[in-house]
Amino acid sequence: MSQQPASAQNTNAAAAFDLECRNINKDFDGFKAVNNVSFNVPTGTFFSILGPSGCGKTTLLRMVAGFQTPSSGDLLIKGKSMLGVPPNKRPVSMVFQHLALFPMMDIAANVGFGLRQRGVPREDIAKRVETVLERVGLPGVGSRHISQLSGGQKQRVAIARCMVLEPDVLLLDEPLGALDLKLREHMKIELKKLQSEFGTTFVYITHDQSEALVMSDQIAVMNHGEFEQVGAARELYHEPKTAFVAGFVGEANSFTAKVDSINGDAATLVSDDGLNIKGHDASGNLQQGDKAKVYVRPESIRLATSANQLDNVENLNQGIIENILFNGANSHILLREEKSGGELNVAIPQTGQFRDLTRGDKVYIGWEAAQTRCYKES
Amino acid sequence: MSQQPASAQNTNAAAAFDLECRNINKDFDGFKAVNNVSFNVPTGTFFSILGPSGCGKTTLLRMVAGFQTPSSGDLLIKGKSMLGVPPNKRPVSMVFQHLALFPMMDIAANVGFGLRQRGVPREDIAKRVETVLERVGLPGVGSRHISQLSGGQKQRVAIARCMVLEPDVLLLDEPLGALDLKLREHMKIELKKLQSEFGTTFVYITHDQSEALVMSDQIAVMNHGEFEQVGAARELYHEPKTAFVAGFVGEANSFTAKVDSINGDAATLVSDDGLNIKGHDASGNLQQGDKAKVYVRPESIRLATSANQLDNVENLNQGIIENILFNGANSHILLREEKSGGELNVAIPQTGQFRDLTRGDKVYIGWEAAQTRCYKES
Amino acid sequence: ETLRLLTWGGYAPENVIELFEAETGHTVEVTKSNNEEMVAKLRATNGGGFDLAQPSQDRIAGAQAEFDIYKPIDLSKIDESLFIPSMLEATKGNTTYNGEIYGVPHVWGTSGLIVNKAEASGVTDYLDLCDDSVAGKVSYRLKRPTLIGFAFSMGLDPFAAYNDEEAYKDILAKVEEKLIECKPNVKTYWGGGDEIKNLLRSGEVVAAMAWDTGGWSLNADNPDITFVAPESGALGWIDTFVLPKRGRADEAAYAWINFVMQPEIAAMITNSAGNFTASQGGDEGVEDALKARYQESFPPEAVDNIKWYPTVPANLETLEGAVLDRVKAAN
Amino acid sequence: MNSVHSRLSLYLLFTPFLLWLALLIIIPHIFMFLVSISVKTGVREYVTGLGNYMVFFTEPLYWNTFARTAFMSVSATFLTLLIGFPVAYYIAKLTRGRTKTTLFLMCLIPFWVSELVRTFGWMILLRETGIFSSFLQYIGLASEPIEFLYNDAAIMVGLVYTSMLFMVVPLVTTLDSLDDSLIEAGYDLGGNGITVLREIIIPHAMPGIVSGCIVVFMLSLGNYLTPILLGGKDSLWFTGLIYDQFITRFNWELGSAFGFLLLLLSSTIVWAGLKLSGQSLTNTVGR
Amino acid sequence: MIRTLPQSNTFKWTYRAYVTLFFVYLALPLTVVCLMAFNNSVFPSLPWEGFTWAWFFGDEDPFIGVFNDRSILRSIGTSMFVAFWVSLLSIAVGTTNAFLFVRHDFKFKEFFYILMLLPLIIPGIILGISILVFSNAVANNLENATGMWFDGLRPGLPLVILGQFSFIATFATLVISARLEKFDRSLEEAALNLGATRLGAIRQITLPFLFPAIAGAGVVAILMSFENFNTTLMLVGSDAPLTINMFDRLKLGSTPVLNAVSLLLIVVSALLGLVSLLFQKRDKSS
Ligand SMILES: Nc1ncnc2c1ncn2[C@@H]1O[C@H](COP(=O)(O)OP(=O)(O)OP(=O)(O)O)[C@@H](O)[C@H]1O
Ligand SMILES: Nc1ncnc2c1ncn2[C@@H]1O[C@H](COP(=O)(O)OP(=O)(O)OP(=O)(O)O)[C@@H](O)[C@H]1O
Ligand SMILES: [Mg+2]
Ligand SMILES: [Mg+2]
Repeated sequence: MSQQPASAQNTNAAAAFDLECRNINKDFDGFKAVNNVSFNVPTGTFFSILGPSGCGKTTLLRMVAGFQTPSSGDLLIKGKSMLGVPPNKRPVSMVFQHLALFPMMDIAANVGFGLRQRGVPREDIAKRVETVLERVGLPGVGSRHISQLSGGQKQRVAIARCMVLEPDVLLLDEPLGALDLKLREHMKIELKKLQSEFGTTFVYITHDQSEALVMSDQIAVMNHGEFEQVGAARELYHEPKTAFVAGFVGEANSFTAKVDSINGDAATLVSDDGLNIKGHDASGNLQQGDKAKVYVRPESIRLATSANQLDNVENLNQGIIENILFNGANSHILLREEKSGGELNVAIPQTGQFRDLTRGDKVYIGWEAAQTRCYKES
Repeated sequence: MSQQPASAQNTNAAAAFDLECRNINKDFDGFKAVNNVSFNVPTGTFFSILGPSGCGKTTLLRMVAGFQTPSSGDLLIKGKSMLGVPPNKRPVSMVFQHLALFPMMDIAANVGFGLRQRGVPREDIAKRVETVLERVGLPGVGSRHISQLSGGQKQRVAIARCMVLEPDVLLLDEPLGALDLKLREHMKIELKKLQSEFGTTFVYITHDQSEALVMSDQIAVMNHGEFEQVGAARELYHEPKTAFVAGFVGEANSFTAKVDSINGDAATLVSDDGLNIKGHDASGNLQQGDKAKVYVRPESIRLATSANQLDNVENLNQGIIENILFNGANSHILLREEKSGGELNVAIPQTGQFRDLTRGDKVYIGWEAAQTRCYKES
Repeated sequence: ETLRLLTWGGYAPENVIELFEAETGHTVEVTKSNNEEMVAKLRATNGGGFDLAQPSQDRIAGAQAEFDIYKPIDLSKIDESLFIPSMLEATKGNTTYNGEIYGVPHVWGTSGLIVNKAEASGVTDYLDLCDDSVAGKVSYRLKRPTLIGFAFSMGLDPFAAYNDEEAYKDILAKVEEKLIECKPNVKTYWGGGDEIKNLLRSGEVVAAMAWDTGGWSLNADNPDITFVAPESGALGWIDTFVLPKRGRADEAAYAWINFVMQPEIAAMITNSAGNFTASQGGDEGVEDALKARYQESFPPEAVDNIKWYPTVPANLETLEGAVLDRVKAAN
Repeated sequence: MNSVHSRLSLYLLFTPFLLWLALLIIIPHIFMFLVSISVKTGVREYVTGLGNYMVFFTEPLYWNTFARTAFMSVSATFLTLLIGFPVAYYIAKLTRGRTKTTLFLMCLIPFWVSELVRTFGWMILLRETGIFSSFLQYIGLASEPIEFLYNDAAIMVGLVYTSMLFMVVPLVTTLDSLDDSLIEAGYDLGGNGITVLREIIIPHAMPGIVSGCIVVFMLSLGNYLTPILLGGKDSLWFTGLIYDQFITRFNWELGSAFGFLLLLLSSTIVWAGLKLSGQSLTNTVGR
Repeated sequence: MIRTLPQSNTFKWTYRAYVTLFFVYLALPLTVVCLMAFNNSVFPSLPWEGFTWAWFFGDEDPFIGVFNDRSILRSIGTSMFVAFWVSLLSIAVGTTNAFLFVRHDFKFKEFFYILMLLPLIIPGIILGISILVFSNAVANNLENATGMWFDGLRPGLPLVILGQFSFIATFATLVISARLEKFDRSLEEAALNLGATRLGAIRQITLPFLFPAIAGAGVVAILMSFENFNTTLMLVGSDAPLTINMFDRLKLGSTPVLNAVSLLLIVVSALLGLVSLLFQKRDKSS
């Protein structure tokens, strides 16, 4: 109760952002877990931080929650610096990776925990708990025990437990990590819906790109403690700014290649296997003779049974089908490119056109230079 | 060593099948965990059993391995009945869900365990262990400890431990279940490759349809202890025989509807929401007035900004985009059908044609009756 | 043979054992204990587990009647000439049950007072322990000798009342009252020899009812402290040799008895245990210092005044136990 | 095949269990009960009856000792919990790695020597001329020797000391199993030290607390040396009475009756404790 | 309240001071006992009379050191003998009990499990006297019936061993079951599947897995046996284990040789404890 009015005042004064991080650093005995990270999260948006295991996501989030102190930098919530504010006084709530529901209490007590701490009267608590449980789609479960809920229901209780406090920012640390596949798919959509319903700012961390892509308004891709790129899902997927983002977000065939010639953005390269590649200089600083990383998405490669079907593409090659990975709408072909002997992963179009290709068939493959993104290798 | 010659003789005599199950049943105190299951696995194939949790997959596999006794039915390996043969005398090996590598032994001792039980001389064991480790791509790791291997490497050691015994059939019980997402994708392909290299018959169980679809020559879909359909991946995906298979294998929009009229295979139905649907009677026994389950795959639904783009489709409707689930090549739209108010999941074509649709847009959607599979509801 | 000896501390010193083993070829295993425990152990083992035990002479006939744990002594195997005749005869008399003799004497000694002369020279009898001048600085055991000692000190004669239960109860009632009255004076009821020696040596206790040997060993350390025979008479006990009913090494047991009663050996034991033995001439080889202390504590008239324990009737200890319990519980 | 095998191995495994349980636990206690209801009427003469129990109920001394032992044991248990809990918490939650192992080890070391030695050490420390008293005089806090020994406080010190391990170890184990994120969640939702302790930590540690309390209580109740050696002239302990009956009074019958009563007492208090805390024997001491 | 939460400095330091005080409390009596082992006085208490090794190596009356004190050495031997058998019996029965309760389902299992736990809530002295009373009755009856002697049923080492075993077996069962509980049964099935026999699988897979717990239980049993007093006191015959011997000595007045023994005990049992801890470590890492 106490911090609500204070932060509300600040909202009017300064902040269009619910959360601002300014040059945050975190050293662990000389190891830089978070390196000079700055970002702003606009009010009411779903902001994801995506990165591989160990890149510093949890550390960053725990600094926001107050469980760790930044080595340097500032951290503002609704325009108010949080440095020195203990975790139980910050207007943020957190959904933990394993949810951290209290097994010694029933569900109503779990959800009401925060309100009790604020000294809200008993009847009010009961009312507000029931309301929030209804909003997450679990009316009437209050008297049940945690162990009587399914994984997805627990998830929603954990969110309800935070949302009942009406936090300015909700932090979520890989909350779907422990769920099984089908449930995960389902909860992705569910979470997104809950967020738009509550209108609360979500900061979500994950190492699963599909989670981030599906749910987020904004995604920050993190690697080795630094933000590589911040943007909307499509931006990251279609216009990755760095080699890391191109490789990490979405599937991609990758080559290492040498720049043969460069003309504005258009680059001609030769891969290590000897494949000629025409590509687009995405890093903007390629020079002749540079080593480069080249990425082509499986769905950017088009299949054809004759060369003339692929007239307008800059890269045209032939390959032999080695393996068909049938997976319904998401089927792929693994083929071996003839000239270089490299393996390529090609998406089979959903149209059903190439349904009867079989192993050993020879096909033409082609992709456009514009969809061939080249990055200078550091 | 001892059983090898015996089973070899039988091979010549009778069996084109490595494993035959004939009317296998398993009761647990009146609960039918496996119900009259029969199937044959041809030599050298990759056979998967796919089904939801609790459907009886593990029970079935454990009967094959000899850890459980069928209540009735027969079970033959290479044409020889296995009833009454204890697990340590059966020519099958099993890869367990959590691999069950022996933590008190190093890798060579793990892989050599079975050979030691057979009394193979020490030097022979060492040789054969090294050979099989090379075949699974892990030469020279023999002296390492289990904990020094990555998840994928452990997987391969578990397979090597079985393969060194040259079993007639290798049983695998969700061996990828414990791995993380990216590694799982990778191991799917790896496992398939290993199988074709060894040429051994694999019987693989999983609840993850994409694993089954990608790897198997034949898939049996299991539900409530029974086999619903056995067939190749494409068959199951494109021509599911039962409502359960249609819903379980691959994504699908489903409706419950009532049959309005029926003409041969062509059915006209009205969904509970009031949507008119033209479909294909997949169960072959629909009659007017029947309740039916109707399935349409997201990628079968075509999008259009004007009605005339969808001329030739039997089902034409309009909807408002509620949510765009961007996931690279595998993006979907959630939309609300105008007339019925039902929610539909539509795949966005990889072509990039509909890339700039946004929430709230109104679109036309259509799908063919042939891709609208209707099943009588029991 | 192995001789399993159940005895008191000091009665089987290492050097004696070594001599014995060298001479006879038997080996000796010593278990140190006290009267009650000896009887309790033998009762629990039904007279087994040990080959020779050394309870006091008053603990033999009664225990034999109740538990049947000893076997009669074959006097022909014992060299009676090694014993002081009067003690031998007295012991024989006291340890006779159903016409059989069960014990021969070994070590004798007394209970009396140990007093720190510098601090509590006024303490000359048990009752003086209850004097205000030594309040909080006295100690005694909560065991039967204390009851007996206080009774004598109060002018009563408990031994005379041994076989008259009513009279004995009467005496006990008076003693109980006195002990309860005296309780505030007591620092603690001591239980072990170590404890009382530490208490006296550190000066935490200045007067105590205890064994004579304790006083003498403290005297060696601090001349102020010594054993005093109380005016009403020290309580005299004789520790004996008895054969447990199911002892297995009788041969070695008799050999041990005859061996340790030799005067030279007896003197070694006296030097070790601090107490004199029933060995004829055994006091000759005793250290002079010890003799001196003995003589200081026991002027001739005090020797005559020693009250020797008669045999304890079977049922008596239950009565005494109840009194002791009540004293302990009183506040 | 499975069932035959498992039947056979069940019998094979059950035999040693049953032998152990019957011959060393159950039947001896039945015999003890039988002895306790035989009343001595004369030399080597006994009749069956409840006389021994009557003695207990009519003699206030026995009663008082019984009650006092129970009360002191319960107090010692609470005291041990009170002192041990913060330490266990410190070890479980505020240290890690080598420090944790070291501290944990240090908790164990005192218990690797016999109780006798520990008690002996306390006597050297507490006596009037002992180390505490000398030290207090040395630093001028006391003008004359102070007796710390021979009172109930000394008994408490000794009992708590003797039992500490059995409280700290189960507490450390259960507290270790408390996920840090639960405490963090408690704070994150606005809790403070006290509420988190009350609502999260203690409920979680309950099995460990109860387990520790049961063991400590049993150890205190069944202790013999500590109360005898450290306690003063008024100190009575029920095990001491049993010991007396067996060793100095040769009265096995009354001793057995006392033993049986002590067993009854311990079972009752343990049972009451379990009921009050809502735990079961199996999930506490049975881990 | 945990490392990751900010704490005020006062709180942090008060807490540390408390914990330090606690460990001082733990260490004090033992330190004192150990120091007195070097006191050049026949009394194990103050005043300090100077340093000596006599209580370890002395051979001159009254300064007889541990290593020249026959009865102490003998009772150490007795204690080791007892501890050996107790731990052997305990881990044997503990292991079978663990298999019984973890692997099998039978009628009244819950009830039997509680019976198995009973020794934990029976005071040691009562275990001692009940076994004493029982064996005494059996021996009396047998002797009356046969006229032979049954010394094994009278107080003595066999009874001491059985008495200690009666409750240490419960501890061993708990320690070993805890580990067996964690055992993944599919490891055994894997062994069967690879051709091992049932017993072969248990011998090659399960027992090696249990080994750390079995060894740990053995060490705990040895320590408990060594230090047990209450039960032993009631059952001991002529061969006294160390604690009983020390108790007898203390009653009769002792020299600092007892402190010296204690010091040795502390060192040895600390080493044993460390060994068992190492086992646990290894078990965690695997
Ligand atoms: N308290 C700490 N002390 C030292 N190093 C730490 C600490 N906490 C984290 N690290 C290190 O900081 C790095 C980042 O850790 P962090 O937990 O933030 O990663 P993450 O991105 O959340 O990974 P994951 O996806 O596996 O959860 C890691 O290399 C980790 O080893
Ligand atoms: N030993 C048993 N006794 C009684 N019921 C059993 C036993 N084993 C399995 N069942 C029941 O049989 C059914 C099938 O179990 P099974 O383990 O074969 O399922 P599954 O398909 O492998 O599931 P999952 O994917 O979760 O592993 C379940 O309902 C289960 O509860
Ligand atoms: Mg993390
Ligand atoms: Mg399964």
